[in-house]
Amino acid sequence: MLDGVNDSAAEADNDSLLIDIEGFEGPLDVLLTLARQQKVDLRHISILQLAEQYLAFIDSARELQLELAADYLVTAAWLAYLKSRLLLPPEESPEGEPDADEMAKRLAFQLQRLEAMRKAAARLMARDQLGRDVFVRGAPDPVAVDKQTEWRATLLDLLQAYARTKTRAAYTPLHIERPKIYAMEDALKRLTSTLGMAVEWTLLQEFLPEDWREERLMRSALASTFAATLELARDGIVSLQQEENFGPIYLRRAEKRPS
Amino acid sequence: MSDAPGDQESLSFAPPSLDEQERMVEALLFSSVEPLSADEIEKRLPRGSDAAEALRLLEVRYDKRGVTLIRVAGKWAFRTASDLGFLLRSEEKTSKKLSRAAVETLSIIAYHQPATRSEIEEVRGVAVSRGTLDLLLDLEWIRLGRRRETPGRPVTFVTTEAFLDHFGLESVKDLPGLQELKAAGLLDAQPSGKFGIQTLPVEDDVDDGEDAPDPDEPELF
Amino acid sequence: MSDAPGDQESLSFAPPSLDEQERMVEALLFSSVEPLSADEIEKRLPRGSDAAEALRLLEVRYDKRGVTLIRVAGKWAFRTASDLGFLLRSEEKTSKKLSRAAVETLSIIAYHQPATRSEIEEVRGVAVSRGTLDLLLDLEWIRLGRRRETPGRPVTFVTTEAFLDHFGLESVKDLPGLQELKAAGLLDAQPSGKFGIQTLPVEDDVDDGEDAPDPDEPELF
Repeated sequence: MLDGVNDSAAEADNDSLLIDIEGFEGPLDVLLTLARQQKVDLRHISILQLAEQYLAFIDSARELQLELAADYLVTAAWLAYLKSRLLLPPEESPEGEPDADEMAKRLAFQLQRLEAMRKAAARLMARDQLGRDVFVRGAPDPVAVDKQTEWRATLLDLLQAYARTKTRAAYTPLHIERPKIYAMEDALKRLTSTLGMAVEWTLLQEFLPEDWREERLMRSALASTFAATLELARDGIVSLQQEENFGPIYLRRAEKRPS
Repeated sequence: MSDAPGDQESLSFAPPSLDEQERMVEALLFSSVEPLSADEIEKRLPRGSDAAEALRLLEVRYDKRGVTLIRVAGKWAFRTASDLGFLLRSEEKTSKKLSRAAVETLSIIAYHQPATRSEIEEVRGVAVSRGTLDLLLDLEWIRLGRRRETPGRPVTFVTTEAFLDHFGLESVKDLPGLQELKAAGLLDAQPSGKFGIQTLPVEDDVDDGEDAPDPDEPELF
Repeated sequence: MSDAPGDQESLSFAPPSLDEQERMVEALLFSSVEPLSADEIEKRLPRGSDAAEALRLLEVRYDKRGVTLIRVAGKWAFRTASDLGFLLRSEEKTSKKLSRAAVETLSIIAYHQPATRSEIEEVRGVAVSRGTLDLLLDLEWIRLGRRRETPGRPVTFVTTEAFLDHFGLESVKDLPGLQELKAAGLLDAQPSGKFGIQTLPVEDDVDDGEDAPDPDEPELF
């Protein structure tokens, strides 16, 4: 069950491996299958031969124009390098590069470890399993009367819940709240209708609507009202007066109406 | 199991010994969800077995034991001896799944602790009902932490030892971060990168922002 | 039940006979689906009882029966004899078969625990597929362990009591072949695989919609 490729496939030639490439779980899996073809204990595996086997495998896969995942190609490049280094006499190995024997040993270790874990997994799954070979009491006794609610939640529930809230937050559309604006049209309308009372000089702020005098809203109302007075002044409907820069602004109804 | 008599083999072999039949009936009744009739039992036994006789032996064997073999409505079942019922009192618990709101609230407290109620609401995007927090407090999975020294001095919530116990965690620092949740396939949709988490209030001391991750923070996102 | 010694009475009376204690333990374990520790059992027995001794008697009594007393995860439970599994199998829905990846991932966690995600990937030579850890967490066979105190503080995984119960193991020390693997150095933590096959981070097929790879994503586990 654990072997994606059964023994007969492993004993067959490289072409049969290609047919099964879908069944492999990555380059290490391919290497382990190839290593088994050497029919020696994994501790005595020839890494040089293994590198050649793998490169041949990749070559024929290319010939068949099979699409190979990137990690298969990365491993091929790495093994080609390893092969060249293994063929080089040790004294000629360039300074500062990892020792080829070390690399080969490391790979052999990885293969042994993977094989060992697969065997261990097979032994684990072959144990008597609860609900398959061994059973619990089907109907635990209904004797008790104490009713106690036990709230159930697993760690997975907890993690999923958190992930869900975070994801939901991430997807919440961003609403930029438009600040409330007092339109100049509204200011014009209001000024025109209340201007009749402004016979005397009147502070501009007096013309602001009641519900716009709150700190947060006043800036907008003031700006619009001021702009509206400029508009009316241009038309000669109001007169404006300000005694100094940034001083209070007064307005009153214009005495002369334009003809 | 490999040497167990299959149906076909048992046709040509003698039935198992009565002793073996008794073992089989014992196992069948133990694991059965419902009481079983002698007929039902016999159908499950290898051919040629005598369920009635095996049941008789089993009844004698369990006579006066802590568990006894009884007949209910013509069927057989193991039941705790009636004089020992008092032992099982506390065993009976009805188990209910925690509501979605409660699990979410709990998870937010776990990740952001200490967390105020309004912070929880900020993350969930909905109001947290009093009952949800009460339930979690009642379960002793959360408790009150220090008050937050911000206007209003809101109470905060933190998780408890019982919480760690229940969820099999060594510490809250071992909770996976958002990226880890995602890598484990627990996060179904992809949050929109870095902007996904900025829904927390800026003054929230837990949300350090991603540019300066604190290595001791439980969150890695 | 009517003549059962209540808690209060038992304070002033001698503990029940060992025979009676054995009956009580029998009743307790029969009625519980979860394994119980000797301590848990003793707490439920009248004062002065000796759960360990009663368990020993019970173990002998059920030796080779159709139902046997076994130890899992350091606790005690009645389970059907494993040689009778063939009779009972239809009783339960057959559990879904685990994928090869899930089985291998579980084993690596079991034998190497605590294990980080990248350690699992290092052994298997491929990325842990989305949902595999999810599935194992869901079965409650693994849980989160302490974070590894190495750069990135990766989350670790360990096996649970439910795992031990499922595979009938008294402790993780009883995993098959553990000693041989240890002796062969195959469970040693080797320096990271800079000389060996590297695991490429595999693009999650679910994340197709993403234009740019998330820089935070790889290798947080």
